[in-house]
Amino acid sequence: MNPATIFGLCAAVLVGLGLFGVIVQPQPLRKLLAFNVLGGGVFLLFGIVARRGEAAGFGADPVPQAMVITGLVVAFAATALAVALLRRLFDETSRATLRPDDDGADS
Amino acid sequence: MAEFLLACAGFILAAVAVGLVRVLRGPADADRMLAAQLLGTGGVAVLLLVAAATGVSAVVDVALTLALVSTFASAAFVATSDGE
Amino acid sequence: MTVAWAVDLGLAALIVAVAVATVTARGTFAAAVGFVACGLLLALAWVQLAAVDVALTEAAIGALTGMLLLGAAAHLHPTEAGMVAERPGVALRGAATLLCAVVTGALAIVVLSLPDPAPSLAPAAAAHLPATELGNPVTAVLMAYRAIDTLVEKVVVLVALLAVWSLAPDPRWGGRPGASRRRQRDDALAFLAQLLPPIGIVAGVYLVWTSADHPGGAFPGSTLLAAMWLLARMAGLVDAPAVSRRWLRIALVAGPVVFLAVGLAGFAWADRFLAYPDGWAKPLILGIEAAMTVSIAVTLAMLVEGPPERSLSPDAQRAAGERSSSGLEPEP
Amino acid sequence: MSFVLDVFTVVAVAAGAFFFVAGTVGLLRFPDSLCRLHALTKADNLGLGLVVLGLLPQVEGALAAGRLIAVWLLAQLAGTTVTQLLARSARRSGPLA
Repeated sequence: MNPATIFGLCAAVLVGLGLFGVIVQPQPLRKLLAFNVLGGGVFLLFGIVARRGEAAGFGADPVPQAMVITGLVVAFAATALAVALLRRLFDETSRATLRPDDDGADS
Repeated sequence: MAEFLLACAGFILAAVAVGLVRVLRGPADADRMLAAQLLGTGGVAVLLLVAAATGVSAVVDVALTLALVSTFASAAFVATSDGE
Repeated sequence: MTVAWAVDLGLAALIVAVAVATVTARGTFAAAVGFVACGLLLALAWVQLAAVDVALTEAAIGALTGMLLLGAAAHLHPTEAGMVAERPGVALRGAATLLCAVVTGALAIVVLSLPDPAPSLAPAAAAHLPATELGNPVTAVLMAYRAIDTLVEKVVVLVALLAVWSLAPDPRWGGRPGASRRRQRDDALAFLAQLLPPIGIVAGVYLVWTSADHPGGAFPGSTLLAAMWLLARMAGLVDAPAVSRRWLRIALVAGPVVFLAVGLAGFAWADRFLAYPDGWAKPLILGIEAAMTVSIAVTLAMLVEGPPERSLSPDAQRAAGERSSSGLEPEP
Repeated sequence: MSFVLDVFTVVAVAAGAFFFVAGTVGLLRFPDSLCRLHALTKADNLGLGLVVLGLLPQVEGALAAGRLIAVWLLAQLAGTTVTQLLARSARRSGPLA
């Protein structure tokens, strides 16, 4: 097994773990954390594609690398927006749940 | 020599990783931050060793970046817990 | 070779272990710290995958993401106790486990059956490198071959900031984001915030400058700049600018505007959008990178700060009013 | 001469690795937060310091050596300050935890 395969399997597990957290964790912030783990796995998959494309004296294919760099920044922006939404929800209702507001009495 | 440096990098990584148990065990939030801080310092050491072992000097820049920002999580933690 | 193999295997196992802890940890704060650790380990993995540019970006962006998530975990802590009741039942958890196992398995099969020899664009990237006068192929992809991606991404990040700002309640619009912080005397944080930024700013500019020929880049460089400002902000040495400030708006759009202008000029001098004239590629790319660095740094810092939370002070409101009469500010 | 330098590197880097282990053991075994902070500083100062010291003969040129020392000084500065901050936070929340 070469490094690309090792980290590729690691990336597959990260995607599965992240997906599991997004489904199972009830708190939106935990879903967000899990989603970022999922994203890390996807980026790592790009990374092994880049590493396998080692050629022309470069240690890795530059095109997937550039895509990951772009993706990292966009992922950060999306996370910042999600956090802002969540904080606003909490400030407004003193709760942070995605459940439909059927029992509005406690808020 | 490269083999030895790389082995040391792996050893240090393993050592500081064991400390991450504190992230789960706590008990105080400061303890969790301590474990992350130790991993940050260990990461800097690992990167410097990898840079020397592989001869890719740009990896030192990653270590420099990490050293600059490794304090961030802790500083943010202290600043938010001060504010609330 | 075997040592490198063992290090890679150990690092991959460690990343998985920390990710498991992040997803399953009982407390949100522990999960957030776990995520910070995970990001750091991923930066090490990028180094092992010979992607130093990505490692730099991951290390720098990871610090900001960590700040954001740790802050949110502390802020939302009061809601945590009530959420335990919302944990899904055994059936759903079992089904989720099954689904995720299938996804992981499928991806693992894909990883193990990737074509050999792998397709690569590296030779094509290398072939045209002399035309861009750059030495770093990743910068060439970001700024020349796929410049349109970078331009669109810049706009996406700006749109995200607009979305964050639009979450402000009406009376707060135009005000300063985040809570006000007062500087404490003899504060260790203030000490750090005075000592670290000069070094961090030099390092950030260095990363942008060196990216022409060596691993670096406008993204990690500007992230470092944003991080240094946020440190001074946390220590209470500076305050966040009101979002209605004209200089702030100009700094935010400078990067995309310069990028777009150079791109449109491509029609005039090379017949195509985002084409650079012969012999001018490098100075133009460095110019775009300089403007982008400013814009990204300001955008990232303001994204961490969040929506405006403090109304304008009376005299600042008056100043904003004068600006709105000049046509920049829409009246509420 | 290069053999002597290599031996120096091996000894210093191994000693540095030892202090990282010491830091982890302290972090896991010490009874309260303030003691654990004490363990952390050993890894920060001595562990990283010895690793950098050991790597100095392996790099070429004063500039590269200067970069290594700069990284160590930065980590020192940041680590020390953060330890101070965390100590204050730990002391405030200590009796409750």
